[in-house]
Amino acid sequence: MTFKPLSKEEIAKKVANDLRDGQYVNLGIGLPTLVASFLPDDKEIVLHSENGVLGVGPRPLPGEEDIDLIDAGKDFITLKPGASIFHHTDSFIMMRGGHIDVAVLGALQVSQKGDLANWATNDETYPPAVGGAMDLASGAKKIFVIMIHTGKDGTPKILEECTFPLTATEVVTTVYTDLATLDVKDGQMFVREMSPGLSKSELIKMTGAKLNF
Amino acid sequence: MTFKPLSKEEIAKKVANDLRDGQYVNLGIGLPTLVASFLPDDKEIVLHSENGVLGVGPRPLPGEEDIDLIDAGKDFITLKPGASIFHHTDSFIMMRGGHIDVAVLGALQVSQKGDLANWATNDETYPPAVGGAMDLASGAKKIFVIMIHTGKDGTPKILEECTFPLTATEVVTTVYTDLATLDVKDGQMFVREMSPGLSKSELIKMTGAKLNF
Amino acid sequence: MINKIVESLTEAVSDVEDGCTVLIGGFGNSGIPNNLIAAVVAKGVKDLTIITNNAGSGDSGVASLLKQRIVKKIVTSYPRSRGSIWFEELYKSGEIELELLPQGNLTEKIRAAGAGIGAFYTPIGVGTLLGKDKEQKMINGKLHQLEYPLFADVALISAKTADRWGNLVYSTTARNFGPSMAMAGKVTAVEVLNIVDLGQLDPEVIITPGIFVDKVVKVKR
Amino acid sequence: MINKIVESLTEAVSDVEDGCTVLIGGFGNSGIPNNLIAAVVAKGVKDLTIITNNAGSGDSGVASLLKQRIVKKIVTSYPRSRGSIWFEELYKSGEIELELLPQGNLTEKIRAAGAGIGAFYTPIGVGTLLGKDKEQKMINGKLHQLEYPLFADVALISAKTADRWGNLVYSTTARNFGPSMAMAGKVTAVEVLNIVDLGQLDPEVIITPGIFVDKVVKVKR
Repeated sequence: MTFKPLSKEEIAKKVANDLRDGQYVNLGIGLPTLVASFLPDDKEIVLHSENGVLGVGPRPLPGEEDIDLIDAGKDFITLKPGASIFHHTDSFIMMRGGHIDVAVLGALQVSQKGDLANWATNDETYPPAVGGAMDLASGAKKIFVIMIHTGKDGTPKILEECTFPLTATEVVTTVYTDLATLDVKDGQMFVREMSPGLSKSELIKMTGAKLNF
Repeated sequence: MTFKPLSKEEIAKKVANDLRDGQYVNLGIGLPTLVASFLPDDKEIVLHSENGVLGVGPRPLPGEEDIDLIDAGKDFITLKPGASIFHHTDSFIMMRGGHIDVAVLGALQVSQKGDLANWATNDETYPPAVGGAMDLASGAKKIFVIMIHTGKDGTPKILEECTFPLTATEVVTTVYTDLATLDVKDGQMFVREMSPGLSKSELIKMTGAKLNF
Repeated sequence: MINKIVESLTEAVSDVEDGCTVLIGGFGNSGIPNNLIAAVVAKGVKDLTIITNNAGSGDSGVASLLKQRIVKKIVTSYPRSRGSIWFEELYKSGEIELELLPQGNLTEKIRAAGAGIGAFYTPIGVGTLLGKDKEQKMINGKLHQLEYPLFADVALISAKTADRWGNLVYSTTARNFGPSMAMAGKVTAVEVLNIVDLGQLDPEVIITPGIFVDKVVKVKR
Repeated sequence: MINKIVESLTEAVSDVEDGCTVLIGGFGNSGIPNNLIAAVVAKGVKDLTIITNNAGSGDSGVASLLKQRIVKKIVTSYPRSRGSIWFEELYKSGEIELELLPQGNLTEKIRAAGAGIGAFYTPIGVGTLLGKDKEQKMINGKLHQLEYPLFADVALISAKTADRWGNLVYSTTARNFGPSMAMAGKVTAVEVLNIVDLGQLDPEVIITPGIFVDKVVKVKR
């Protein structure tokens, strides 16, 4: 292996660069939140948080938190000039009604036709929890997935068919991983970019889905 | 005929007296608007207007109108202390969700089982218009109808079955007319009160519905 | 940079084309986007379907579209106000199609289009002429009828104040259909009396967040 | 005279009885009606069904109801936050029934109860475990599932400021489920930090009109 996987920050930066000026974007919990740090200064991108905010700003300085003002990850936030506050049902309308341009989501698995599994495994020890995952995945105009390409033991997470419970079917637009950027079009997966030094055969080996180069 | 029919104002006063302290009340267009003038000072009754107001106050003085601030009858209004403004969908939730205690409505016809016809006749020369009539009639907890007991030519308007298109079925609680106050209970009509000097047989003659005394 | 402010009414209504479905805000004379409507008339499109609560009165506002005979269908609840002479004339001559809806169904169907609701059951209209031929379902012992969303190509509304992100506040009851229509239009254009700098509108007081707004044009009352 | 202000938390929760269904506002730690919840615990009711977005963390808030084992069922979207230990314990031991809903379906179903909607079709959940056994309908080429309203005997929420008519304004994102839950509860009780004279709240800035509120109690943060 002579290739170098991207760091999480490098993946996040790649996603941030693919966002366009003026877009309304929801960043899911976990890896996707990293994207906020790399939003280009020359673009005005409005971040939505499903608990009821458009125009999420940076984290507050210690001691300057508003105890009521949090994001969907339950972390303290600030508001940008132009921000607005609304109630939960109105906030979910933005997702469910197709008003959010891009949702950046983490994933446990993605299938080659764009099915997303990101809310539950088949481990039933812990109670299930879904939050806004399905509303975002089904509702946003584009779904960008940001994930590490395989499990820690090398198990492929990009598959022909997901084995974990689905969040939504045929919704993923693009998958950004440490190894590649993959576009889903018409039920097939296309490799847009690979990490420097990575060969096609290596990528295929680490991917359970059929890839088109 | 030795009886004296109530004036419109007297009917309106009777309705006003039957409203209870703290009730949320919608006054329909036409005769019902008269009720506003007779609301007792010792009760706080909150008037709803379906275009988006709770806490409708008296008409503004000439020259003091806010050009945007109107009621459902498109007349200028003022706001009482405690009033609130909301958008149309939220306003109709108050009716449709059963939050309005009483709607006072005019009627073309009422049936003995409480069907209401107040939005259209069978005359098809003019285009039909319904407005919020059905939402109010079906949605409010109680429907008080205020009307003149018969047509100008003596035609009964309180009937076994309405002949005009219905607004809603089995919704009327009480009918207040110039001749009587009639309660609808379990699909039957009961005479609560008659105008002074009016005999049962006279009332029956002017009513198309079966009356219970 | 986000700047939804456009310089002309012509630009604001550029998405209104022949055959379009157009939501038009306002109730009575309150909150009618008169300037945007005038720009549509000036543009000279035809065969519009309009979704709006009233049919206007006299020659102005919604009535001006009817007078121009550029509306093939109106979806409305109360087209018979004092002075709705143009609607009456077109209706009697059979030149306009009317879809009449209970006002609450009208506004809830508009919201549904913006909210991603596929359809909803309501008891309002059941057992009346406005419930004819609608799919029904018994829910909790009460008959309900199925109502579908009212989608539109363009929404034209008016508001009091906007910023360049398209955040809106309204003026008292002129708010009426604005917030729901803004959500439901594929493109939403707003005429406003004031434009303020970003950050001047209190986030908690904004009624329509800019995400629902595409074009803002400043007009005089 | 209308005066929805009650003097004690005990009075505010007097409608919560054995077997009741209770809506509880809040998202994470923002907007949780902690004082009302404590009053429910103190009252000593049992067999509650609670409808609320999270299962709380630690021993306080929603978690305190679980710790007391007075909840037989929870309708929720995200019961697995950091420190949701009491829910985990009850879930594993089979002592609590869980109805899991996508968060948007949860809040829309609460709204539907307040809005008189009999049921609605949504594409959210179709093709997933949370769409199992739901009635389906193809609308515009897309499968939708039918969702029914979530009615409740009592709604417990928190707000920033109220007047004696029960008009409410909230504090930033603590608004969350408050407005929809207030509409859906047969009785709605609200804990607030401030009470102001009637007329002090700007009519255009009131978020929850008093018609949806039954009891207001003043608490300290």
